[in-house]
Amino acid sequence: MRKLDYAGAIREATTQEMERDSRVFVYGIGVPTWSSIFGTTKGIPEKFGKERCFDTPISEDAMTGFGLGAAIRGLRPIHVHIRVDFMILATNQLINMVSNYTYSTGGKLKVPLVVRAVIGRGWGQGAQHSKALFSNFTHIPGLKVIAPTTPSDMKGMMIAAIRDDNPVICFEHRWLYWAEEDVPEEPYEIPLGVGRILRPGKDVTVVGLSWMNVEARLAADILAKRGVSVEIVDPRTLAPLDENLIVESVKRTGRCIIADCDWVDSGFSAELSARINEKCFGKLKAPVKRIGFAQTPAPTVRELENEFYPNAKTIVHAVEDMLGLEAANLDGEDFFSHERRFRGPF
Amino acid sequence: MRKLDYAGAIREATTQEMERDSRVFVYGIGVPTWSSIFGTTKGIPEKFGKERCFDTPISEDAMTGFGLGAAIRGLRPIHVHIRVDFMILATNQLINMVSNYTYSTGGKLKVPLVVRAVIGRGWGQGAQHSKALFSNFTHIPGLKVIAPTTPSDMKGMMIAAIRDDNPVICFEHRWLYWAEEDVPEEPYEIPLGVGRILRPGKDVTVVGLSWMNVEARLAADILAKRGVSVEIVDPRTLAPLDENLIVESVKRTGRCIIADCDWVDSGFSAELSARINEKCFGKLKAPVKRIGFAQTPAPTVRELENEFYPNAKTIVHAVEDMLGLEAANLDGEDFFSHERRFRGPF
Amino acid sequence: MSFAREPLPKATTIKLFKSLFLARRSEEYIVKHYAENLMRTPMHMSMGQEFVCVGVCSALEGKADVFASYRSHAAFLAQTHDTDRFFSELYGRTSGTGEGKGGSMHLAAPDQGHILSSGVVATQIPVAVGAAFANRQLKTGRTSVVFFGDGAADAGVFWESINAAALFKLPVIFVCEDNGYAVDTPREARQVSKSLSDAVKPFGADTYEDDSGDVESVYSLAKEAVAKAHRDRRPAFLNVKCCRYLEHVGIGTDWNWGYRDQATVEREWIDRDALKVQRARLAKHQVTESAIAAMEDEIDKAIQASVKRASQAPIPTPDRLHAGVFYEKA
Amino acid sequence: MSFAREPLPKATTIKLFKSLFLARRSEEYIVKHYAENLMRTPMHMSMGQEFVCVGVCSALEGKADVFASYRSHAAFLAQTHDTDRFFSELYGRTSGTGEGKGGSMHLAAPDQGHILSSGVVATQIPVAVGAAFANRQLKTGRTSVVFFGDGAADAGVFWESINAAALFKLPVIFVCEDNGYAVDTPREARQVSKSLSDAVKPFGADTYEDDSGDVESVYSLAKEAVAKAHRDRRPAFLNVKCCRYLEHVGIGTDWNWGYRDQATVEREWIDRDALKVQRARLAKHQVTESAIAAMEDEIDKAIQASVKRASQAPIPTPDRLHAGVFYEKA
Ligand SMILES: Cc1ncc(C[n+]2csc(CCOP(=O)(O)OP(=O)(O)O)c2C)c(N)n1
Ligand SMILES: Cc1ncc(C[n+]2csc(CCOP(=O)(O)OP(=O)(O)O)c2C)c(N)n1
Ligand SMILES: [Mg+2]
Ligand SMILES: [Mg+2]
Repeated sequence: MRKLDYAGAIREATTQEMERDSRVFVYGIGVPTWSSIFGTTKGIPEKFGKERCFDTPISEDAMTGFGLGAAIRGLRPIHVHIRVDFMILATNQLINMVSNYTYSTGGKLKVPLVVRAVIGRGWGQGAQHSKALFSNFTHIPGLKVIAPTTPSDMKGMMIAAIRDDNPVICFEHRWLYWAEEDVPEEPYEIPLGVGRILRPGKDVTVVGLSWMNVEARLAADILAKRGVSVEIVDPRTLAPLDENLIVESVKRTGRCIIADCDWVDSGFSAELSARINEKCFGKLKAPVKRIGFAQTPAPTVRELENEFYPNAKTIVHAVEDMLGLEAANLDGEDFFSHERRFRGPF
Repeated sequence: MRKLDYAGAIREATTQEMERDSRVFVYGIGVPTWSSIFGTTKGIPEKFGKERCFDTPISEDAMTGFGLGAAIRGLRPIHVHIRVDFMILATNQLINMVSNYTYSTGGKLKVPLVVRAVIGRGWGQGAQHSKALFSNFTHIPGLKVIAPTTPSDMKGMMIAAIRDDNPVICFEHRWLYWAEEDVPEEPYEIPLGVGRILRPGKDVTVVGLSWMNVEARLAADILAKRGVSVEIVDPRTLAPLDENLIVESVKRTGRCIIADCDWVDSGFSAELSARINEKCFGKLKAPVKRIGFAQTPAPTVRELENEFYPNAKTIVHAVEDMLGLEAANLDGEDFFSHERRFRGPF
Repeated sequence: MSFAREPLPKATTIKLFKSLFLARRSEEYIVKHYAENLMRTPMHMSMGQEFVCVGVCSALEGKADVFASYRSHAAFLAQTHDTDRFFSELYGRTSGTGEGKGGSMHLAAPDQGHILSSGVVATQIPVAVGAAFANRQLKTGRTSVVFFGDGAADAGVFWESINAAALFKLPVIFVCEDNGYAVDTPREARQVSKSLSDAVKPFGADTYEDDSGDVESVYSLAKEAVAKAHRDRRPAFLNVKCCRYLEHVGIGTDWNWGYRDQATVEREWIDRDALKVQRARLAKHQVTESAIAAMEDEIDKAIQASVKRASQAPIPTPDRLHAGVFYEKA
Repeated sequence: MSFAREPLPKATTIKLFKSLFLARRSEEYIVKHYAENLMRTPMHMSMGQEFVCVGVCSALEGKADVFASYRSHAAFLAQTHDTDRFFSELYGRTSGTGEGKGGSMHLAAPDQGHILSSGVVATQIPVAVGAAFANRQLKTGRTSVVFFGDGAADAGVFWESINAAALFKLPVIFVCEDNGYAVDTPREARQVSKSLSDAVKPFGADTYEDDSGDVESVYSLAKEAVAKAHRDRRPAFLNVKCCRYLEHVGIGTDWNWGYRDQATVEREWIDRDALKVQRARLAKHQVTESAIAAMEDEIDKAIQASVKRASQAPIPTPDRLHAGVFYEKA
């Protein structure tokens, strides 16, 4: 095996599937151009030509319907949005059309469409370039929603998504693109709907979403030094959810913190909390705690951004709070800053 | 006082505000035409003229931006969508623009915009005319979201919404339009963010959303005959939420059922459950139970619709289940059918 | 403008008549029986406009992928002639096009080239563009056709879709069933352009206007437009003026709404009803009245039989609710 | 086409020069100091294109409600000349246009007629139409102006907005800063129409093309277009060809991206840079070199002073995060 980063994992999954299956194609604004969506489509236009890797007008609504039409008539499109904020223009097609084409035809039509959406904090991006909106899509029956955290998960889940006969929305946190780890070279599938315990522990379960798993790991390292053992569960697929994995973990630890990189109110953390509370009734030693964005539009200035976005510190303090520990002084700890690129193992 | 129905309450609130304040106007597809959005805008074009009550092209995206522009430059628009499913075309403006215009200007601009969206079951409407999507909007900071149940609440809250300097999305269940009750003739405000106990009880709290409060009342009547006392809490405003009212009720009864007319997964019921579980930790006698649509697109055929939509029976059985009671035979009970118009007091 | 440049062969005239008659009589059946409350789905009737879909679908001789709006009946029947699955869907039976899950607004017989009709204005339009792309890549030889109302041209996605089809050099056939109204709002109250075709032209489609009200004109036009679209690798936009006889949704008339005048509509449209005109043409082709009556009778019988099969077909059992949310391999 | 039909008065020439210079030098300051990492917000630079916003805003003499895209600097400065609040926002200070919450993509000085710029392509366009409606109803005498790139015309909402403005007879001034690219994708790879103006015309706007690269031409054109728009109660669409000198976002150049040729851009645009041309014009108006230098110096000093004030202004305290989500009465 060799190391591959998350962007490379997407690129490799896409390339391998395009090689294997001539029906697969990838398109979207900026997809074949110089910037190649954080490098995730680099080399693909040269290799597969303009008919299988192409740019589009800034017409997200039509280009989503386009993907649907191509999918139901035999192709397997991958549509890329460089920001989930722009995918909002695709919601009419995604919610009113893509999600129910199979159902309304009595199960006759399949919709093998992958929609990729980049999320995550940037450099003072402000209110229109900072959303995640997981729950706006997990709410909709007929859509699968994934948010892989590690490069190896990404590769296997992207391949599974491309091979899936149903629409899959894939959320990619931009800070993860630089994460590296050993990733198998051959194509493989990680089934959608199966979560993963990223780190076993016994005192508290942190259910992390996307980038927040990286923060959770950092938090767990810090807490380990104080003898607190954190279990990190990455659902990976948000819909359909591997509820059992999460519930069993929380039953074991008796405590749960949900760390999301989205707003808390009506976020996916609400769904997780509702289910955990229902299924772990009587087994919880403390109320489930949700962590996420402040319930405000994203500000631009760094000092308010730092308040807006949760991170490892937020998790550490939440765990301390839950366990009744003193708040530690974290001054000596090394927290992630996006000014230096992320290179962690997951 | 005289009796007024829910559609009339909307019409009266709109008319009175338009009389009081010449900046208020109402517009949208079909608004001034013959069908007048279930009668809610009847008489308004005649009274206020075409400049203050007008039709639009089927251009929901542009016409939402239009409302925003009018609102920030001094008018007070009311934009009407005859189905929330069509409002999905407005999401880009609502989420990317309307919700953060005040914040991104450092609080300088106000956005006194009301957006009305009709929801609710019809006559075999199918997957594209049946949504509610509450949580897709309660998730977004900067938007207020209301869903009044009774005519008198509707009148007072619509007036409050029109007078509010912030964007308010008002969800109106079409079966409620025919609900009648005593409604004061003069204008009055019911403050947004304040919930209401529709029926006091002591054994179990049902938090009802919109139409489901009607079903809850029917369920409560049935259960009362068996000695079960149901408390019904109507949040009325979903964002900002009157959390305290709900939490206090659940603390009293120790049991909670959330009855929503939307999908359960990542629905507003998830947010309610998450908060109730957090705030009532240790005080619950049973897990919070969520009721809502089946997690499928809405089918058309009546027999599947009946499975898809929850109703009073669903609530009765949930309460029985929670209290460990035998399931009652409900054959003799009179359930609501939309084939006969609803005329209840709420 | 009319496109019926030379008389069509007798067989074609008969085919068009039969297809028109099938659509008309199927809807007449609905009108008659809707009050029985067994077809519990909103009906957006094609009556009066059938000639548009019949003309276009007949010209394509089956090799089409058709996308339609909620005003779906004529498009569905013109393409499939399948009254069995049509009525089964309206009656909400497992034998329907969507096993009862779709209803009138969501008719779907993809195996017969009627993909799926859609209830949100203009949503079906970009889907047709994507289907055309797939048809080209997979060399199926099929033509993507999309039907929509004049109201759909209010929507931005319509313009995005024409541009995309032209940009990608796809022979999509965009057919506007221009009945002049979106519900009761006339085009002039929604669109500023004098002629929709003129507005569409710069977006890269060949445009055609037809106000003949005649199925043979539309048929001829569609033949020409489809051939040119494939030849030149360009989309075509057909704006066909037509008239909805009934109310926007439902089986009644709407003369009392006040937005259009019954006498005018009758004079301008109903008096030259496409079906009537087509029936008269048969005589010119030496088809006897009794031969015509026999054709009509055959179609009526087929409809009766379909309705009977539909009403006897099973209603979906509750467990079907959760089936088919995701695609299940056969 | 150029619209500078007759020489403008000296005072106007000077005004335009100053406004251009202000925008250019403000951005030059950004280029020079961005690496200090104190302006922590993505920068979509106007450099090269400033003459479009300067020409239009100057013609409106303040009585405008301006809506702009993320490429906001020139629009903001041309309308407000307020370098204080401009730099304060870029530095993320409480004295900024959005007390640091907006950043470069969301500049807002509604009291000075720059309402709010927006980072999602085309989103600002319909807002300008609604503002024009309010301006008419409230008889403010203000004109709604919206700036956007050629990429925005890919989006359906652009066409919906022109149609709506024309339908409601609103004198909205739609200004396309047509630099020929959306990031590195040329217009031909996105739009089929040969001329955007030709495509817009049927939607009911008066259309104007300007490829002069000259601020005085744009100024004259805007004067004419605004007057006609008010007189005829119609929107105007101004397509002004221009060139972005720097990369799409950021302060560098992008010659190495391979999508455009440096030598060609220099020959066709940079050599006839609008600011340079305008400076040369001053001489023709008998403004001496030392007088010009004095003007330039004054502006440079103002920029320096603004930057200084900005960098000394307070950074928002954490409690401001939750302030202003909803409007708070003063
Ligand atoms: C996006 C959207 N907005 C509003 C509606 C409500 N609506 C249903 S049909 C219709 C009129 C459409 O008119 P047109 O496209 O001309 O088709 P016609 O009904 O005349 O066949 C409207 C506004 C809708 N279905 N979808
Ligand atoms: C709806 C939407 N889709 C995609 C983007 C990403 N994006 C940002 S700027 C841009 C190019 C826009 O080009 P143009 O409108 O010509 O403006 P210019 O940058 O040339 O000034 C794109 C595609 C976006 N901001 N919004
Ligand atoms: Mg119509
Ligand atoms: Mg551009």
